Amino acid sequence: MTDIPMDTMVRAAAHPRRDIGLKARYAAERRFRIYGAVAISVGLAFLAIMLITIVSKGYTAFWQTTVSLPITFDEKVIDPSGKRATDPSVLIKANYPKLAENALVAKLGINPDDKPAIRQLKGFLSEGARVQLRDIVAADPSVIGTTRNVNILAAANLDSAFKGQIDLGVEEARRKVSDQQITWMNKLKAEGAMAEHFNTGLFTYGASSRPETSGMGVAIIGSFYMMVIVLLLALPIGVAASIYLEEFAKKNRFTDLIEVNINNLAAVPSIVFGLLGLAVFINFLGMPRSAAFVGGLVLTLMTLPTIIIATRAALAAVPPSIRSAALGLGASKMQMVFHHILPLAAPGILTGTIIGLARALGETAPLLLIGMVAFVADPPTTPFDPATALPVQIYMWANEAERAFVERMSGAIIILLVFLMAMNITAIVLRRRFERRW
Amino acid sequence: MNIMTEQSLENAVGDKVNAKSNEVIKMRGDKVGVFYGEKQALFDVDLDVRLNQVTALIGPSGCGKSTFLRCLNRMNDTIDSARVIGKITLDEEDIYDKNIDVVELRARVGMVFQKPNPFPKSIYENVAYGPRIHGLAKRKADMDQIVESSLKKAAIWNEVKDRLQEPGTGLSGGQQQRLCIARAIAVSPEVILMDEPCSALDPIATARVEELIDELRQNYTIVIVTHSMQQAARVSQRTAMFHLGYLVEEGATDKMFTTPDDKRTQDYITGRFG
Amino acid sequence: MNIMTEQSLENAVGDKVNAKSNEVIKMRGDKVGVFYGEKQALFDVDLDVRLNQVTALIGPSGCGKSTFLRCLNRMNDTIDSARVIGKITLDEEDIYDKNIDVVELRARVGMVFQKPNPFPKSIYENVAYGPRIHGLAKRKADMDQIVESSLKKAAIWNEVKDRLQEPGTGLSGGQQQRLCIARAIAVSPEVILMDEPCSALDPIATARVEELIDELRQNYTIVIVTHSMQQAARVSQRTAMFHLGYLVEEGATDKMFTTPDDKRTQDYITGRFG
Amino acid sequence: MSSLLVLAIVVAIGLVAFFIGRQRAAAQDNGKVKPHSRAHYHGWWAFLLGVLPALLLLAVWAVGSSVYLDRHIHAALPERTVDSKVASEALDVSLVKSLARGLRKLDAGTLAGLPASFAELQPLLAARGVALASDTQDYMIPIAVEANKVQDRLGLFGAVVILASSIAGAFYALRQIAPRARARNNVERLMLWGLLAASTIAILTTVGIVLSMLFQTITFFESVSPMSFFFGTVWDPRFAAAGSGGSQGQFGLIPLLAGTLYIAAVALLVAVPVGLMSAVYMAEYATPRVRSVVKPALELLAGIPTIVYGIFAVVTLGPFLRDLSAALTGGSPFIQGQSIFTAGLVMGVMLIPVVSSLSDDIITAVPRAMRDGSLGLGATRSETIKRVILPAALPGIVGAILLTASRAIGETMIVVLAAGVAANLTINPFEAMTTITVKIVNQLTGDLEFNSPQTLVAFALGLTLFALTLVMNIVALYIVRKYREQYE
Amino acid sequence: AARDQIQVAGSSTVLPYAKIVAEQFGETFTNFKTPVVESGGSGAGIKEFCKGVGEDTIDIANSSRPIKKDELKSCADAGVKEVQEVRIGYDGIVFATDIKGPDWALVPADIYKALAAKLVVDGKLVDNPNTKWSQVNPKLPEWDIAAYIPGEKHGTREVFETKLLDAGCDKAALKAAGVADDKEIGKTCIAIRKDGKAVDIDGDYTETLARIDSNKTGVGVFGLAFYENNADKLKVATVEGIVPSTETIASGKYPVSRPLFFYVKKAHLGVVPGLKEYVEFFLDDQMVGPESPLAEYGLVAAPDAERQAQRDAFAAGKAM
Ligand SMILES: Nc1ncnc2c1ncn2[C@@H]1O[C@H](COP(=O)(O)OP(=O)(O)OP(=O)(O)O)[C@@H](O)[C@H]1O
Ligand SMILES: Nc1ncnc2c1ncn2[C@@H]1O[C@H](COP(=O)(O)OP(=O)(O)OP(=O)(O)O)[C@@H](O)[C@H]1O
Ligand SMILES: [Mg+2]
Ligand SMILES: [Mg+2]
Repeated sequence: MTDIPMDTMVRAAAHPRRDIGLKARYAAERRFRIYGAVAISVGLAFLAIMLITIVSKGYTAFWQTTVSLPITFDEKVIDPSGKRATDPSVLIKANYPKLAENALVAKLGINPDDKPAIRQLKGFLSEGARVQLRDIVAADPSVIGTTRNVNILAAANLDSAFKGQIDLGVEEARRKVSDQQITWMNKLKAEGAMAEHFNTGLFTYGASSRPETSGMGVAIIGSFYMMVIVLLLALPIGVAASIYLEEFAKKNRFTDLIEVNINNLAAVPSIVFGLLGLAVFINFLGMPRSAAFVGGLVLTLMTLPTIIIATRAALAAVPPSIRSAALGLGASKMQMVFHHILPLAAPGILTGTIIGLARALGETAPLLLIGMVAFVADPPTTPFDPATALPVQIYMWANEAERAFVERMSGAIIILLVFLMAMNITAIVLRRRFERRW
Repeated sequence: MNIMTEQSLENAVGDKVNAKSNEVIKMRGDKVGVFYGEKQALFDVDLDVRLNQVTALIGPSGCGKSTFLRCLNRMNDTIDSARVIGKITLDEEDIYDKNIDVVELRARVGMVFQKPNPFPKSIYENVAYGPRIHGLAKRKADMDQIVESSLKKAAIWNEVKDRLQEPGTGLSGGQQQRLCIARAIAVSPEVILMDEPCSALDPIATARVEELIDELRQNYTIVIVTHSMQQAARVSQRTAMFHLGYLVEEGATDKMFTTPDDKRTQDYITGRFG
Repeated sequence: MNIMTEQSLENAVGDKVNAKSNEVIKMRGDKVGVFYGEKQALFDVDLDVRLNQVTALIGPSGCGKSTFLRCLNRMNDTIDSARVIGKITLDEEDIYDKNIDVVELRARVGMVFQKPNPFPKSIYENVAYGPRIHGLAKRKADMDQIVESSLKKAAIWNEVKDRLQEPGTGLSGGQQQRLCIARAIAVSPEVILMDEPCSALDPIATARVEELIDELRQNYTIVIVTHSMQQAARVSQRTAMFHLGYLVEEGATDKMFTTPDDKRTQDYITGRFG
Repeated sequence: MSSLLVLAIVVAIGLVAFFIGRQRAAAQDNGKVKPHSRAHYHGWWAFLLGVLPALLLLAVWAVGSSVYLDRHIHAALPERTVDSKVASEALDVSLVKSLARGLRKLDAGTLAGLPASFAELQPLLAARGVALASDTQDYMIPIAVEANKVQDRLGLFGAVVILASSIAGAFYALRQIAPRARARNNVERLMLWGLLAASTIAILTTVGIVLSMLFQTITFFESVSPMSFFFGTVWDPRFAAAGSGGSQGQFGLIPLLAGTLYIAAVALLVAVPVGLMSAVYMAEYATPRVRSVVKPALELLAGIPTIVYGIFAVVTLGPFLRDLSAALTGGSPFIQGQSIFTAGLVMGVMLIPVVSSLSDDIITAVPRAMRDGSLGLGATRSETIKRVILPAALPGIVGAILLTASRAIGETMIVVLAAGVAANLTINPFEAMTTITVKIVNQLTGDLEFNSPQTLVAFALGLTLFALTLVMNIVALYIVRKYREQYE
Repeated sequence: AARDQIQVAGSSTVLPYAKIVAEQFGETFTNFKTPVVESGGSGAGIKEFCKGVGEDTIDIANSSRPIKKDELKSCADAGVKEVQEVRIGYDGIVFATDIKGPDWALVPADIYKALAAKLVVDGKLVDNPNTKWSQVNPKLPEWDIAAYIPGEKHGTREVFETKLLDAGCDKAALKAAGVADDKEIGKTCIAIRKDGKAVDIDGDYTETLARIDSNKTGVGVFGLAFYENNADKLKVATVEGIVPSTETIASGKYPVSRPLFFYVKKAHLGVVPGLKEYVEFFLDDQMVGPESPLAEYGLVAAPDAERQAQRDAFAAGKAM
């Protein structure tokens, strides 16, 4: 085009520019964008603060101090009268802590007759040693009379001291660990007999009044059962209800009633769902107390409105042209919904489900009334056995007097958040697959 | 409006294409009226759609062409505010009868819309969807066959044959519309309703679609809404002219375009053509 | 492709309408190419848009007309995968320059889309939207004035004047498109890009819009994508023919339609017309 | 026969019917007549006819036979006299029933030689872990045995009837199969009923909630006048036996209501702008990558247990704000450690993702043509968002906000910790206040006497809150209807 | 399925003790499952307890207050006729401040003057004018009054009001100031100021501790057990010159304490596996004695004779 004769190419007469207030509008644009960025930053900053607070308090809960001791399964201690062949209860009732104590006495080189020192030793090892050693003997009675290296949990206070969480500046009488115990601890540490290990117990133990032997095993199973129940019930029911309301229902009083009802249920305080659960599921239908099944049902009812509201919004957002396209091909309304509308609405449904499940996963109040805020030591085998839930465990630990429980509580929160993140990641992956702009 | 006499008169005269005496009426509208809420958009339309012929609906924008077309396969049912009165028959059956299955009706009376509306699925799936729900293909190979032939008939096969798995929404406007035509053809309906099917198409594609319409006419019955008088003249055997919700005039296409009875038709077709 | 020589040759011959020597080039495309992701949809397009003239872009569906048009006011920026290469100028300024303000550009280069897309607002608000954001009306009366004149120019005033407060989405397809034209006119751009503005319009409305285009040409510069050769012939002074992403030929409309240089143009315009 | 076994058999019959039905329908499709429905719809219809009526019958039978059994036991019990050992007839019946249930745990041998006195029977049952009240009487034993027999008979008969109906249903469906039979419509009609049923669960829940609170509420209003409850400005319920002279408490709703609305409003003031702007930024400005990270990250905020927020408010934020305000005025703090402001702020943070995630989805769903239309007119992005996209997305966004408001009203733990439990009436956002939900939880879970007004007031509060939010939602529904904008 | 697990519900004050017993019970009697101990408050616990007899009702209700007459009646109406009361020991209620603060010595009158809603000043009943502890009693530090006291849902609050406020209240002065009848006086005595200086805590003691942590000049009310577990953070105040400890409380010298109970459904004894054993285990000196784990945790053991009486009463099957 360079060869256009210059004389025919007159410069374009500058069009009279209008003032369309660009400067101000751009300022507004920038401001708007900044608001957005600030909003996100605020959200993320709070997230960061919360996470940092939780993690910095809780990460130590994933480690647990143990003392490695050569335990001699002394027949004299376990079965002083030699009746174990005839009376199996002997092996159960035996004084196992004594075994651990003896080993520790030997290890530290304390004179067994030094009564005050022996008393100080009492609080050194966890009471859980009883069960631990009993299980070893019960599994294999032939260990009696032999010596074996066993990792015994340190008592909670020693665990805290070992992790440096106890202020040694406070006068001895007000501390939970004595100077003598600290000396022993340092000695064992120097010998390498006392060390921190990854705290698998936190994931497997049930509730306990001793911090070092308490874990979230029961809570994890309970929460898992409940989430499965909520997902299996709330998602299909919620989606079905949304489909009915959004795609099939005539707009009349009845559907208005349902709609208002659903929105209203979202505002009902969660504890009221607990009341409902108690009245309907336990008292009327006679389901068991403290059971994950009932918890799941209650949380389902609580989660439903959230899922329905989100799903309806997502369904309504699918453009009408897709509906006509499907109907015009001779798809029935049902086919239209299930083949086209639902897949297109999936991202929104997922979001609603995640938000609903996240709430369900974090709720304590409704579980209070159906007996799930409880001390449950034995892991449930079915959803009908007594169980607790993650937030319940957190709540209960938060109310414990012992300091070591605070650490565990933060650890439990971390685990809960990991659960949530796993859920979120699943949702992201699914959402990616479904999300489209049209 | 003396359409009835007009019609009978014109029927007596006979039709340019199907001059045979056994001209069959595939669909018939009898005093059809449509309300959108309070507002009446269509008034007392009496119109016959003849078997194996192409009927063109013309008229200025907003006159109710699309509305009438949507009555023919009851797509108006999906608009909450819409209410249809009068009677429409397909093969002498009242399609607004209680016993009529509207889904089956729509499978028999297919539709191509004014705005292309492909599903946000792959091109293949767009076409295969209809045959799948109607169980028209037993095996994958059958389905492939249906998809290919439909796309070919809609004159889009060459453009998309290498990207059948890409989304239908990624096509250009015209390609999308042709895809929608292919989709409608794939279920082999008896009647095909087309709402300005070529408005987004270029002339070559338009020509192909018009050929296709002509070809389909052998086996199917077609009702087409168009703004192009020439298109109406080219593809249709019968033309109906709407104005402000009324059927102004209906008759054999050549008669309509040469000696219309109604002043408004006259005015309209002698306007500046597109 | 010997477009360059073609063009200069044709320039020397002069233009049928604006044969005056001071023919001004309003917009110029220089080796414009567009990629959608990996795929190149437009190749090396050199095309001038002349002041106060109507330039028509024709070509088969999917050839890149809309794509090119969208380059002219940088609407392609809004498609994540789209990438533009080459240079486009408006009044000699590179519109892809860093210093160019895309908002101002779009206010100066308005657009009407292929599918009518009224906002889900009242008819009045649809038209008032542009003037309002650009602060073109100080008082309510001014705004009323702008709305009314824009709707009148778009030949839809009579149909909607009693229902200005009803939603624009409740209109028929054709009415919606005219509403969109009115909306674009309302901000009085210097260049108006129209992507098949009449594809949803009936002949009478089309004629009115064509008149409008002709009228607007006095003050504005217009680029129009159309499938109708006749429309191109009627309204445009210059025509550009695209094929498979390439600019095949560009020149004065009458020459293009009588003695095209390129075999493909020849084939295309002698196809069966719409 | 146990219900579970019957259920399994019924489902098995249904499955068989499904396969036969599908097979038959496919075989009938000879290409001559266009079949109305595809083969698998016929299969499903057969399945549904085989299973659903039978299930319904099963439920009816279960209820019916237990009612019959009750009557039977009633009739068998001896006439009640003044000195009947058991307090009420209903208790009598339930004792027999638990006894009967207990007897089922015994093996046949023991049952044959059943002791005639409860004293002898109890150890046998206890050995099986059956809990029985000590009031169980000797005369109940034969009645319980008889009841078990009746139950067995009823069960057997019921099973036969149910299975017969299942088979009949399946047969009926299979007989119906014909090319023009409308199996799809039938199946879809049932599906529609299913969908309808799902949506009525919301109503059932509401009914359940109201019923589970209504009676206690009525009892409460028997001892406290509704006037002083609804219009009282002092909340001071006291406890039943405290103080000298057992003073009656005051149950004024107003301070709680004010606190509820106040805290929710503050929370919304935080959550809605931040959430909405985040959503806008994610949907319109952020790159897909950023969005895909930020969105789930924000959603994590919704998942942190509320107690953690509460602790955060108590330990970190509350003191921080107090000290900050002290530093600002250079002396006494004007923000209390526990305040509406703190609670609202923390709750707002928790609710950000509820607004942002839902709104983001809704904004993303606004068709591209809307954006193009606005941008093509020379609107800036923010103008497009503010004037076109947000209005188009409004109904959904209002829904999201409503959900947020709902959660703000229903939240307990954060309020307890961050705003306290003191039922003040103030307009100063930096003072402590409390909410209805907090009081519901506290009155329910305290050491208070369970049938005193102090505990029962929780139910009245719950019902009041329920009614309150109901009104709020009706108003919201009306507003949304009015301003709804439909695109396309 | 028949229930093979003991179910306990009720007071959150008794919960920690019940937990310890339940856990050790489970460890000692391996043939029984560890009991499930719910928290949820005495009221809720007794309510569940009184629902009726049978395997779908709980066996034991923990309570930090004696069961009320009305409640017993409801129980009986629902068929729970025989209820055995067990008193497990005492809970001390102490005042504590941050460890770094000065020593505190309180008398009930100080507390009354600092926290009452209205005081008699110069013969007139006025809103409590005191803002600093030193105004109440010059021996107390010059701290702003900020007391974290148990909320009304707690049984502790009742003890707090009767044993401290009511005891510290100058009734004669009130009468002189024109408060007419005794009822009114009683009410005025226990009315607590609502200007934010006295903060109700409805949560547990952890929350109170957190408040003291964030406000170092605050005074909190704790259970003795909780204080002892946090002795490195808290400094306890003497009341009437007595330092609270298990000894002083058991001997009755320290004035502010309350008994803790649980209630057993007699109909379930011998039926729910392990129930009888559990109660016996609980009452054993190994559990509730002065050297027991419960005492170590903070329970104030009852005197020897009382413990023996409880055991005897239970063994005799004495119902209320
Ligand atoms: N869903 C609807 N609700 C209310 N009015 C409607 C609706 N659809 C169409 N109308 C009105 O009914 C009349 C006829 O519309 P219709 O779409 O049938 O016109 P048309 O002849 O197809 O026009 P075009 O050629 O522009 O598509 C118009 O006035 C239109 O505004
Ligand atoms: N967003 C997009 N992403 C990927 N490919 C696209 C996109 N938009 C258009 N294309 C492709 O670019 C090519 C040119 O498309 P364009 O829309 O410019 O065609 P057109 O000439 O306007 O056609 P029509 O007349 O049918 O509207 C086509 O092959 C089309 O499939
Ligand atoms: Mg139309
Ligand atoms: Mg295009």
